[in-house]
Amino acid sequence: MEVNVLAFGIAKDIFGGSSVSVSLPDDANTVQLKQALEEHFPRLKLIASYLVAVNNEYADEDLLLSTRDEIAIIPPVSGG
Amino acid sequence: MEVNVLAFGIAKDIFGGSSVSVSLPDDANTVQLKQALEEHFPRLKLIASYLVAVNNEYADEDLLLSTRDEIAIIPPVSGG
Amino acid sequence: MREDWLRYSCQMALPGFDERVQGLLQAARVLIIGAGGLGCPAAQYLTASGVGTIGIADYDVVSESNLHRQILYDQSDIGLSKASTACHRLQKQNPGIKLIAHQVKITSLNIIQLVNNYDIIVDCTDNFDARYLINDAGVITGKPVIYGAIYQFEGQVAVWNVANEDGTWSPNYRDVFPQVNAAQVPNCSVGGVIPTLAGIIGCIQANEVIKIITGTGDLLAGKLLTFDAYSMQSRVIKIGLTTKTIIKELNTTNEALTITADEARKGLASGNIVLVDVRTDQEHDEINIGGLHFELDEIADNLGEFSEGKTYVFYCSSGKRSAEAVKLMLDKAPNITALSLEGGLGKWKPGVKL
Amino acid sequence: MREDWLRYSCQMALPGFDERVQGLLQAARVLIIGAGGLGCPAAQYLTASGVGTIGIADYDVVSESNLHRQILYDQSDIGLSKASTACHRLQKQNPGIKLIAHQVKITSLNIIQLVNNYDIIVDCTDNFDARYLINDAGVITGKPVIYGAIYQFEGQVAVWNVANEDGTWSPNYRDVFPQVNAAQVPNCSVGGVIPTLAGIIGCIQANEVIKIITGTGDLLAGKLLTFDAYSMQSRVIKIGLTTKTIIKELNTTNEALTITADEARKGLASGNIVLVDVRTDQEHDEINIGGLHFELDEIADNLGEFSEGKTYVFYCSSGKRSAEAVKLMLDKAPNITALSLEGGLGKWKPGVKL
Repeated sequence: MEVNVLAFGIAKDIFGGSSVSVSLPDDANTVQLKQALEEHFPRLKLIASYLVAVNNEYADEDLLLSTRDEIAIIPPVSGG
Repeated sequence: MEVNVLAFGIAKDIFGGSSVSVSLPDDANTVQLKQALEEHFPRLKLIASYLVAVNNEYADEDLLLSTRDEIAIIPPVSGG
Repeated sequence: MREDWLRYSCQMALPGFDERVQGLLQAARVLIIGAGGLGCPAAQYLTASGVGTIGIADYDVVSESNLHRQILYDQSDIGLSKASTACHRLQKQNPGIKLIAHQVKITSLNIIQLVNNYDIIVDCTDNFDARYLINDAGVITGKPVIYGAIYQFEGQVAVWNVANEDGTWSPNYRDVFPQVNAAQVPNCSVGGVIPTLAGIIGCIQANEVIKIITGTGDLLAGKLLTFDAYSMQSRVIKIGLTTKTIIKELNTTNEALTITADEARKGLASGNIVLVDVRTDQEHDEINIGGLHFELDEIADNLGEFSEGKTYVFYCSSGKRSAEAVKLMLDKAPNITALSLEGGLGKWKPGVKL
Repeated sequence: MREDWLRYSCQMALPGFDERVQGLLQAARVLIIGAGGLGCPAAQYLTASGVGTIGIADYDVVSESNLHRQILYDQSDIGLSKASTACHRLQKQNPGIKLIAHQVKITSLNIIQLVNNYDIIVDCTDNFDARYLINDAGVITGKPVIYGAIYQFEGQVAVWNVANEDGTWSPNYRDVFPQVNAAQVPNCSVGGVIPTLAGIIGCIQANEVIKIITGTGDLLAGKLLTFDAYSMQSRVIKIGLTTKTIIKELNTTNEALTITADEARKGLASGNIVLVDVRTDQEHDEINIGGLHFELDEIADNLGEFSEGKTYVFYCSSGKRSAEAVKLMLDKAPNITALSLEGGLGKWKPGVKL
């Protein structure tokens, strides 16, 4: 399946845009999404941690994803 | 049909809460909603104008409503 | 980089914010009307960001009850002009821009001339008469109006009257609220306001000003933002692409006749004047200087209580609600002599009992 | 009403905001850590609203490039302590509260003692080390932390570590971001920030502080607010009800060794020092004081360029990125002598060429 992933903060620079489309096996979970993203965008892994939100909720690692989900990648922000 | 109407600003005081349920004929439009609300809550009519938003869009008078719509009543605000 | 622009280096580091864009800010002329809860933070951030010419229009003076949200004023500024105090203070923050204080009450007679000197108008006022006047002046002169309004925990922001590429104009205030019965919508002195909301909404207004000038981001044109500081939910309502209103001339400003505290006190002493409190029951219980008492929205039902031949001096805490009451009397009972106590109880010296 | 509370009348008119509630604000003790882009507006509104005791912790001094968003400081304040300048200014706004300047850099050695004097901590800092330190200190001492962070057009706000009714605690920073590689996330001096966003996010932090103290509204506990000043979209992400982390002790603060501009200049004259610019290529093109140049995130790939026996002085515009670089060298190449230029180029007197 194809899922659409919204990018926040530095993830916009890493993805090169405010969203990106990712191909995943049907019934993929959050860990598989992260692996696929980090494979395409190695800089994402270098950040060390980022929040995956599915339908405006924190996504646990084993949450199953569907094409209708609104998925957002929210990296940490340091400025003040 | 029953529609749920969210209240903003002074409409919260007028409705006595942050939302109110309204009975309407099936396929009622925005004008009929306003009439039903103003009949229950005469103070609403006294404001003279207020915004009806359906699914986060300005609702024209003849827009047909459904029970799944998110309906909001947004009165004018003067403070600064 | 120009050496005097070192102060802007952290915003010029933004994608697309180069020297040319900072030059657009430097060349821009922005008029802020109302230097209160919204105008203070809006002016503060437009000053900091380097908008080259900022006008601040306000005829009022600083009063103590302003200080919980009008953060440009110190305790020692009470009684001083808001417009000139704000400009004086902001000039120290950024000596590289031009600040102009307009210590006038905007009316249908002066607003066009005032607005003609600026590119963008920021509506930071606190009453419907001013909001319609500013909106209509913006439409007539073809300038965008950045609208902000607050009540209790809720705020609204919109950008009215932006020129579309096809020659049409984006919606304005009258597209959303064609008219308002001001007596039915309480203001902040009645219902209160949380000070941080004034900061949030004023900063959002300044943000839209910077976006218009620099051509950055998605404007709130054709949209209305509502923000709730209680639930932290915000939403953007789409209004439409073009205005459906036709505004060709200003409505003539209808001024409530006023009386100063000194004059009112003399009139009371000679028995010619009846005071009328239009504040809430709770406010009346706390401070009661005598006379009649009807809450603003009860006056229309009690017109029979007023007699010809007497002079009624309506009062509230600041003079705003009493001005509404006098306009209402003018409309519903034109034979009754009705005046509004200028500055409200704030000007009625405390400790002097009747 | 207490006569000295007239200034709060417009917030005490809010539903539920009576004298008792204003008394809660008066009794509250709030520590704001970081008096920069977020700390200035947060402190300004907490002062105005009447929080009785406000501590402001910042070891830094005002520099010119702060002025586009740090709205408490005037041009003439450049070089003065932020904490004491902010307190001095805010005391004039509200003489009825207590303001305490803490002109210290928070470390694992001093933060617990500092935090113990306050009820609520507001995280207005600008680097990850400080954010983790504050978070952990909040968890260890059982105090809520109001977190805010900004970059370019996007901001985040959350309320960490609130006690739930059942004895558990709401999530904290480490539940959302267990660890961060700081070198991979640019800060505002690299990527820029729009000043109005600092105002919006700082005011939202102050708003959450007032809500906690007064028991009003829905807190951002167990939630993360994201706000985009470019699109004006905001969303509230639900994190969960309780923390899953266990934090028992602070990580020891790992300080980068620094060198002053004067010492570095002497060392350069005697040939003992090699300068290393860690700013972006664009910044390097604009101002180049000589030496090597690797952007912060390129250093790890270029460790072979550094030799034992030399002293490398890393520099950037403010000293923040160069401190990250020195920590990275300590970690990856502990045999190389690496120092960070204190205060960055801002302290390197302009006009003095090498």
